[in-house]
Amino acid sequence: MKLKEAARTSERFTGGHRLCSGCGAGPVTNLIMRSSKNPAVVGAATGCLEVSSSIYPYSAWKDSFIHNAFENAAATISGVEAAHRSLMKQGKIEEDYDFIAFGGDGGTYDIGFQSLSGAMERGHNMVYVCYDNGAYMNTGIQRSSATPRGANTTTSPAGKVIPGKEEYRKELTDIMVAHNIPYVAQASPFKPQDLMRKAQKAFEVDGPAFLNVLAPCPRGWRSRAEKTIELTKVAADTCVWPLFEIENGKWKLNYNPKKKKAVDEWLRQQGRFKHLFKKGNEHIIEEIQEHTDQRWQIILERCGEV
Amino acid sequence: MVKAGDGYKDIPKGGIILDAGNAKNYKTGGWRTKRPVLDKEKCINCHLCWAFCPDVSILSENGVVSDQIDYDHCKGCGICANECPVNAIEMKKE
Amino acid sequence: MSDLIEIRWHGRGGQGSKTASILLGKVAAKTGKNIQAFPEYGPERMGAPVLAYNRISDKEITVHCQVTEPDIVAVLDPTLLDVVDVTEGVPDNGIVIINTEIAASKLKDKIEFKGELYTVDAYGISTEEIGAPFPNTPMLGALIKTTDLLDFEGFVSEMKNEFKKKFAHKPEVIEGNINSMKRAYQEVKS
Amino acid sequence: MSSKVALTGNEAVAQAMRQINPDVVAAYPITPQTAIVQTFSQFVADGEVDTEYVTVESEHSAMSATVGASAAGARAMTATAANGLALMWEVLYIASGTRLPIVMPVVNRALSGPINIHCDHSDAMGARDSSWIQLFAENSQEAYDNTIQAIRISEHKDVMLPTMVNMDGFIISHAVESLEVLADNDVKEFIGDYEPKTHLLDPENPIAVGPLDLQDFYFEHKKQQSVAMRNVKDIVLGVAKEYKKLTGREYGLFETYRLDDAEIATIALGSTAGTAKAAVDNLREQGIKAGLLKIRLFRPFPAWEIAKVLKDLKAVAVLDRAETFSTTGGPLFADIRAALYDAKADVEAINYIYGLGGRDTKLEDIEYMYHTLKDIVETGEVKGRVNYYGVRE
Repeated sequence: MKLKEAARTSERFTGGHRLCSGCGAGPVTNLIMRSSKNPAVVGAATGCLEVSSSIYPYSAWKDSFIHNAFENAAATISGVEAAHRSLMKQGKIEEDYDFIAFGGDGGTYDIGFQSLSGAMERGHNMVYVCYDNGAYMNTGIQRSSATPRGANTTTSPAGKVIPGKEEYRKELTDIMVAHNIPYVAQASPFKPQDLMRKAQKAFEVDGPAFLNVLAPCPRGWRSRAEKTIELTKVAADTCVWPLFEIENGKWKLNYNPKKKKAVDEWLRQQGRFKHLFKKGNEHIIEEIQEHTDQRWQIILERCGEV
Repeated sequence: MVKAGDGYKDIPKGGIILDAGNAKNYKTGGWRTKRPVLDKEKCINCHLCWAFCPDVSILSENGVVSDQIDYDHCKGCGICANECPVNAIEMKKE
Repeated sequence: MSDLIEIRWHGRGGQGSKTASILLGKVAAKTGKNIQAFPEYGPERMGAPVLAYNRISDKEITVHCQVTEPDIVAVLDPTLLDVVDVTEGVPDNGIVIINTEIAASKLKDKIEFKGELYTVDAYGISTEEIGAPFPNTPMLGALIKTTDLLDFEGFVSEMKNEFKKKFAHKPEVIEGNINSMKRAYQEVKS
Repeated sequence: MSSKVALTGNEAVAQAMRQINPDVVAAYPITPQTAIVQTFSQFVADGEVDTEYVTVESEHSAMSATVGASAAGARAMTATAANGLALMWEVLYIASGTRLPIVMPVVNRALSGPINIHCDHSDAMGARDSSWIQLFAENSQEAYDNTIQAIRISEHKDVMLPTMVNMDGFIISHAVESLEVLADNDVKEFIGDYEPKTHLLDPENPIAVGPLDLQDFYFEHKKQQSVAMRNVKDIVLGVAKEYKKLTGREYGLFETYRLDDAEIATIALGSTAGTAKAAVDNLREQGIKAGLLKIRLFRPFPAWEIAKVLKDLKAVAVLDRAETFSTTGGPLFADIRAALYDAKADVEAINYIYGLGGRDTKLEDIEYMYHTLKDIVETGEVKGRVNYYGVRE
């Protein structure tokens, strides 16, 4: 679908939410919600998006919305979806619905991981969207298991002896693929049509779907607000955040940079990696490059691109 | 609509919000220090600004990007200007 | 006997002492009695000595503590006699029924019990009737005979109903269980 | 038409759930509650209910999914015990704060450290301030009856709060007892249809549930909850009255047993109250004016009504099957003493912490407590205010 056609879809997530200026979660949410063709019930894990979009007595959601707690967005939407199935079966309601849960990386990779895994295994007809900004941004930039190696966060600070986060991020998308659910995709807002197509696909499949979407946080990344979308393109061009999808177990690459860029370019534009460019830390950037190359190679192989 | 200062007997129970989407009534335009201004002459109607706007403030009517930006909600992040492939949007000081 | 009858079942994990207490309770309830049937729960697994209890009364039963002075004791496995004190707390006018081939008269000294002692070869009966040594249903037959708790004909017909539910997927064992009960009813001796 | 059956407490509650026919059950197994959800899942498998049964991966998710289902307009239930209830703790507050009329049987069991699977009330007591209504049952009959009545209580428009239906682990949950169960249709008619005013699945009226509620409105929402809790007593009595018409069985906020002319009494929750009744009978035969107060509605606590029936006694012993570790006694003791203070009642009150981790409490144990009360009345001397009964030195 061309964007000007996409713009004819109805607005489901309104302005007047209180996400930071330049927050990547804004366009991600807006585009995904516009991809739903049914009325929806949206669930959200505690986090930036939830806090900013539903400050009493205001809701930025034109659909029904439920926030329960931090770690249980998937379980909560499981319950809503089960209620819908039961009430439909009994003829008490008639309307088809889409069921969506949004969680940040903290609410998805970490504290909400068990609830997410359970919901996916049980096969609820729901779409789980992780807007991955790589740390606990809502509480003030603490490291999560999605935080990339080297990042300076308030709980993995760059200090005199430890140069920021020492571990590589968890590959949650792969773990979700291992749940053998019908659709899993990794997406990014710099490709809005790809993101919307993936969201539509996720809504259409019968059963659970999982979308992992990169959502820059200018505050946590120490990047400029206007660079939010540009950075997600750099992430794809450096292969730090590749775009791919897995439909019924079959891997497919969605973006192959014409000229693969060095991770340097990704790291340099974000204050959270600033310390890596200090003398003596060169090896960390080299190792990140090596790790990124290996990961990219694996994805290419899985997608049948080599 | 719940109003500031309402008592416990006046508001819906349990914190339920009955007016879905009423955040539209909450103005975040005051957060802005620079405002995007769209030059219709230059605009190629690619809709990238529309897609990327975090505040749903670039409006499209009948498939055409409007130069009437929703300044009630635009926070002035500058993504639209940064991403415009033909530099049709300029960030101007408030 | 007093109005409230308390029973203690001794068995080994897996032998069906809990089932015996529940079946007895359910059938007694059908006759209008107030009942309780409950096992003693612990971490025990297959083979370990276990206990189960019944209370049966014409009046409402409100007590919810364990049974410590049972009027009747049923022992589902003869080897338990060497391991546990099966007569503990049983009053002198109490009844003890043991699954064993040995005659009651020969056991009386061994377990030092002044009340009524009965034995029945529940393993032998069930092996012949069901094809395996399940002592619990024959012991129920023996218990009804020796205690006069319930009318036997009514008991058998209610047991048939319970078995129909319990063995809905294995109806072939119902007949054998009923026969075991009837034989034990005949063969239990003092 | 009701019928007399012999069931375990868990089976009785599972039968009540079958008759309630909830739209959604989301539950997780835990001893000694497991038999409820496994019996119920067989009803689902056999098509005897319309329920969607969500086999969640934890109790936290059980309560979370139940909250989601209830907010979606479904009649939603779950069941748990002990550590499972503790794991739900966070979401308990969300369920009540969101005003969702969830009904949850809780099979009372000791909380861990060290692990113990047997009965005490430490699980339920940990949730006593969560704005859940808490009913306690003496036996299977009451557990069954309370489960059905809880639906009506929770869903009442002046209440809209969740209810825990408590019964003692193993002692009631695993014991077969005689009880009367209602005909399916009578239960269906008694509980009626659940018709929430607002829910997530109304396409004409979408809503937002569980927003960020800050300094300007959170307090008002808590006041609403407090008002609803105050309404509970009347609703409990009203529902009980209707239930009596249907069953002949009488329920109140509590039950008094031979209390009218009593001089001394024990106050208890759950199955121990049954054993205490037998103790009272024995003592009365000895000419001792003993009585019993059995609490059915523990939360909200009917303090005024309780003080009214206790105020003319000479001494009472409060039996707590849970510790607060406050060093001032168990949870029930604190509530009873506060009630007596407000009523300016001149009644000596002592506390027995008993039966923790399933320690058996016999008839003679309770009789001992009455004798201690008798001594207090005779000598005017209280030797121990808070006592651990039956613990080895």
